[in-house]
Amino acid sequence: MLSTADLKTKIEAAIPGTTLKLVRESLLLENPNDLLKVARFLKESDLGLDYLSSVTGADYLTYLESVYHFYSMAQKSGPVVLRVRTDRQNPQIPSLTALYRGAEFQEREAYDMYGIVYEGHPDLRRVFMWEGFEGWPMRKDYQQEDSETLEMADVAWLENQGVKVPEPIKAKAEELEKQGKRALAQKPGQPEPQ
Amino acid sequence: MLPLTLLVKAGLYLIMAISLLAAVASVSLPNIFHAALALALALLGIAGIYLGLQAEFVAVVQVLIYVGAVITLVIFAIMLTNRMADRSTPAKNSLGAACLAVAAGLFSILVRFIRSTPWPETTSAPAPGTSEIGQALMGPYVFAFEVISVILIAVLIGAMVIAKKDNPGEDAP
Amino acid sequence: MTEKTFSLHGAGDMDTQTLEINIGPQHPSTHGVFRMNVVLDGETIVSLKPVMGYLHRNHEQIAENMSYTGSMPYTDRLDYFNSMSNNFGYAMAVEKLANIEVPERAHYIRIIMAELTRLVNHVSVIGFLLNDLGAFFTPVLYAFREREKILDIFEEVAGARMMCNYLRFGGVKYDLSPEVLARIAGILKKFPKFLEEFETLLTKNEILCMRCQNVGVLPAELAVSASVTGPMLRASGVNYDIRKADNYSLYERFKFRVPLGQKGDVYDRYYVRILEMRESLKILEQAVKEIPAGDIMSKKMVPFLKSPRNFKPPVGEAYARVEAPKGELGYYVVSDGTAQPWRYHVRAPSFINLTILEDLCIGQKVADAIIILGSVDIVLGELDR
Amino acid sequence: METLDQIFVLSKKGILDFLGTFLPEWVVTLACVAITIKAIAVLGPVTMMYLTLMERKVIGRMQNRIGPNRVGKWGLLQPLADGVKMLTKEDIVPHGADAVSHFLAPILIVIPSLLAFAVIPFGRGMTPVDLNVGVLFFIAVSSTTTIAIFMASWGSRNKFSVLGGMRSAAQMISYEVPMVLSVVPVILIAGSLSTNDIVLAQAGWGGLKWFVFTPWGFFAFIIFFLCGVAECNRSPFDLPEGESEIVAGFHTEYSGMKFALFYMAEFMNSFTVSGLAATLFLGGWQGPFLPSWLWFFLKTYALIFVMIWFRGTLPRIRVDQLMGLAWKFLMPLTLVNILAAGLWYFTEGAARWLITASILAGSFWLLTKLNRGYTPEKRVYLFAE
Amino acid sequence: MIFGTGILQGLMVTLKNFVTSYFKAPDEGGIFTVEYPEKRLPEKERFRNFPFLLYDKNPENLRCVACDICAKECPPKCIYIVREFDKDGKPLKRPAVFDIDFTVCMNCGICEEACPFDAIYMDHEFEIASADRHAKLLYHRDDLLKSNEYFHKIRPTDASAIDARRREAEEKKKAAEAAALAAQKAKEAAAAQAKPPEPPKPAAGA
Repeated sequence: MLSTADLKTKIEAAIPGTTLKLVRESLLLENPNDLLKVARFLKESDLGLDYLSSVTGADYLTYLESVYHFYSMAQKSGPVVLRVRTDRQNPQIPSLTALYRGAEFQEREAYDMYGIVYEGHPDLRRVFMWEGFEGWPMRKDYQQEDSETLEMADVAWLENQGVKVPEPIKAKAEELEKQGKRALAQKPGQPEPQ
Repeated sequence: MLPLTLLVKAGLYLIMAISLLAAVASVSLPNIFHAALALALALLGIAGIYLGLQAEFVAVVQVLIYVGAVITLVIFAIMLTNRMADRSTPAKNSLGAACLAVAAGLFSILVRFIRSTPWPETTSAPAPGTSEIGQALMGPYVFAFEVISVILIAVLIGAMVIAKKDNPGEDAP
Repeated sequence: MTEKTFSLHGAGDMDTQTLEINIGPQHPSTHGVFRMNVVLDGETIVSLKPVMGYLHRNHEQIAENMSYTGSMPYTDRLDYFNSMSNNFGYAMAVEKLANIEVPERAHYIRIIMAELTRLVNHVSVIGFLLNDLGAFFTPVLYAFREREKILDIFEEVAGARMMCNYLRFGGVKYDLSPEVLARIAGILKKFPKFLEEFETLLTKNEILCMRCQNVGVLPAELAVSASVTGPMLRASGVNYDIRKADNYSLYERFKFRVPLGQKGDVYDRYYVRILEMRESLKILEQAVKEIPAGDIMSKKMVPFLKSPRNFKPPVGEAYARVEAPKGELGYYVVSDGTAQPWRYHVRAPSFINLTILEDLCIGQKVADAIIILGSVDIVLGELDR
Repeated sequence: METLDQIFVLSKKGILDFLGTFLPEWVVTLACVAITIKAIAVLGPVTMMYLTLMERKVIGRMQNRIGPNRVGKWGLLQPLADGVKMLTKEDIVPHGADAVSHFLAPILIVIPSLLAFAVIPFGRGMTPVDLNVGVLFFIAVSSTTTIAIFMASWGSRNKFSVLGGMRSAAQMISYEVPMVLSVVPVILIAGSLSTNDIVLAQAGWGGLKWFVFTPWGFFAFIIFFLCGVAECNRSPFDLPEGESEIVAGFHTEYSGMKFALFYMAEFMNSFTVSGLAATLFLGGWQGPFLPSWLWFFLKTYALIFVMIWFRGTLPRIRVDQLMGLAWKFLMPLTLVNILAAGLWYFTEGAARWLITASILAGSFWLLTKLNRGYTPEKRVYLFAE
Repeated sequence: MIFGTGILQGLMVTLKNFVTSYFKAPDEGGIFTVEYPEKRLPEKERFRNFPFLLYDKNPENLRCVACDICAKECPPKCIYIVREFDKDGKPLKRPAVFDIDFTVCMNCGICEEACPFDAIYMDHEFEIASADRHAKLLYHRDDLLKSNEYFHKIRPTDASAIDARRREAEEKKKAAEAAALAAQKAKEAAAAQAKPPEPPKPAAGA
């Protein structure tokens, strides 16, 4: 099996204009837009990496990352790890579903958990969370909603369902509303978020 | 034995009344599914009348053919095109008076025929059993029997041709 | 379908309405809370959209706030049918991350436990597939009779029947006593007889063949491109078994073969699982015979048994994968040097094998969709994570 | 022996004579009818209750478990417990349900199965109503259940039950035709439609000259029994209430006593169909030593055991295969069978056996060849190293 | 192969099982189910259900020293410990409050592994169902306490191995103390000879 270094040179030779960086025996693709070209090369070249084992999203505080593990079923050869980075504000990565059908659900999961938008994905929807869910649960800065204290929206919803909300809870909801804060659950061991 | 025959006659009249009512209901009920069920009840009533006249074979065949097959296919049709059964179709239409007149006219003609034909008073021989009917079908009426079977085959094939979907590839059940 | 109307002088095509039904979360044969939004035309399926997430516990978020050993019991609850192979995968990932050496006896014990779970899983899957087909619980109970014997072994060795939590980084928690090994050998002697009976009951059964053959055919290229793995892939004729491809742990020491189907329909998936059980029996016999003596835990890791919180693997990432009974079960662990992993991701075979469920079911009948789902063999704990 | 054989007939005559002493004549005839009706009204539900127990016990034993044994000595009071449970269960009517047909359906499904009891000869001289169109009456009555199933599935306004209703209608119609045609040879040879005459026609060889021992009788028995199983929606053909596919088919929305009525109808149907099959082919109450009614019950319960046995073993058939089996396999086979019975009637001695057996075997072989789609394919499995 | 034979073979299998279920042993096709409340399967020694606290002889001297390691190690965080303080506020080596919430605990056995003082072990008692989900299943210190004899009864080999290890540690500690005492005396004797008039140093802390 080629070592990652000469694999890097091989890819750069085959596809001019792509710059790869070695990150702990995996290849970081500088510019996400030519991911499709690299992936097509990996699949059709003599490397024969026809099997995309897993697509994983990850959050490294300053950027979001999508990690791909390629294998070859024909030659039974080991993992080739490809990483692509995007910023946190509007993360955009081209989707590999056109090349590898297996990536479809895994990209939807990465979108659902990290908010990485995969352009060209047939139907990019949330796969685990329900449609009305806002926020990206697996991001490091995700603050979970406290289920005990009700907010004004919940009180309103309960009222039109015909439920009589007791006074103290409604008072707390209004007070929260005035301060403009969300009812957030404290992570164990972390101080009260300001 | 008088009360027994009285009981049977009363039962017979009851069955006739029920089937009459069911027939009227099957015409006037808004929900088409209920109308089909009322029709089934009416036909069952007719089978009851046959039984009253000791014609068991004809009664059983009536139940088998009409209630077992015809009504089932009527309901099948209703189920398949279920848009019809959902909306209760309006039973009333504007031709109420005209229909009543035509019906009254037909009824009077019928009554005149019933009264004028010489009905035999008591039927001496018991109603024909299955074997007599069998002999008759295979004997004198064998020609009619064969013609009917040919017509049935034609109807069967016609139905299949219409119902067959456009994709001849899939072997429809 | 082209809407060519067949008009017999104006009779027009007999257009029946398509019926949209939810084979929903509460349904007798969806193997857990899983919904399929199916559009039917008569009995044939026009479109099928799987809906998941009813059992989503965010296992990966929990693992990120937990010590490495702390999330070992949680891996039991991923694919609750074979907790031993889940532990196996996770232990291998962290051992690769912190490059820990595992003694030989521990490798043998792990392989014995993994192959026993494969037997348990394949037997139950076939039982449930027959249950979806309508055989009223008899195959399931025959399968459970054998499963009970193996679960008793797990209870004796690990302390719990299904939630074993038995493996630790660097080896296993308890040792296999000679009686347990003898009992395992006893089971291995009786299992083939049970498989015979199971096969005479099922394999040549005309109704099973009618229902399962040429239903839900998965072509090989679609299987590879949809990264399908496990018995489902091998039933389509692709020769890819991670025990042979990666030769992880000590699998290259055991002589066993990989059964391959040809058509890749529900019948092939059923029969490949039976053949795989036979191969697992071979591995188990060899392993139980040749298991070496020696300690069961690498010296380096013994202190961390006592205090899991101060086990801090070096910075880096590792991806290890195991041939779980349902397919390739991979663990991607990124460590930032602290006692809690920075990123922990499980590559769940049930989740990815479902990508092509719609392709398999379109054009088939409702009853086929249920058995295709049964033959794909999903477990919701692993699918939703 | 004679009195034991005629014990029920004599006891009935005793009651009538006793009543005759002080009641007018016409009341006595009414009482005679009332006694028979009471006998059936008791026999029907009691057989149903103890058939449920028999089914759970037999299937339990087939699955190596004991079956209900907590209520009463060997679970004998279990049916009572089920009955009480059914009565006390809340009877939920779905919101949009069509009240009339939802309410009427269970009643209309029980009536035909009770009517069918009238024609079955329980013993010598113990046929409740000796119609000379007995068999035809049975078939006519059992065909009316289709309407009740339609009402049930249409009334409960639930997609699954509509599917179930459609399936059951298609199944009933296509299995009634082979059922009727498979009875024709028996009538042809016995020369009468009345069930009692048919049983008398099998009286030779000391009560063992049953129709099933003739080639056409054997084929007709198999076809009649299969169609009977299909008529009562039992095991290999239980598509209308395929639990694993469409939840519970047409009785999804029923609970409490209404569901119990559906359950009762199914079990009484299976009793009457087995009873009629025993009458037509296994010589009804004909038998060497035991009293006649005991013979009848032994044969009927043997056939019911076979039905339960089917339920314990066989998976379910798909809808289109169900239709295919009826129209492409059973239907032509019955026609050939009628031909064979005719030949049997006009030939004598060895020629009779030879001709009929060869025609039937040949047609069976030819039909299996024609229905290539339903016969299992040979499958080859490769083993990769 | 005639069309129906596959089905017939299958039927024969179930019939065989139906017949053998009457007289065969549980292993070869007889009844393999056990009628639970009356008859029970033998309990495996390593079977682990909810944890319990161990005490020697009387419930007063329990082994737990409220070091809170198990509470930190417990994955689902279902253990809550509060240390006991005596009258004048000095912390004692005893838990005043030791709650385990059995509805949260998943009996994974990590607390048993992590406990350095052999104070908490997994129990075999599993018939603890109760109607009240909240209060009843929150076990406090006294409900959790079980004697060492009970521990020997349910897990003989583990219990005896642990006791042996504790006795050894006991002797080693005593020997070490004895040695330390001897060393202490020897040092004082030596010091006394070197500078007889110097007053003896205050004794080192216990």
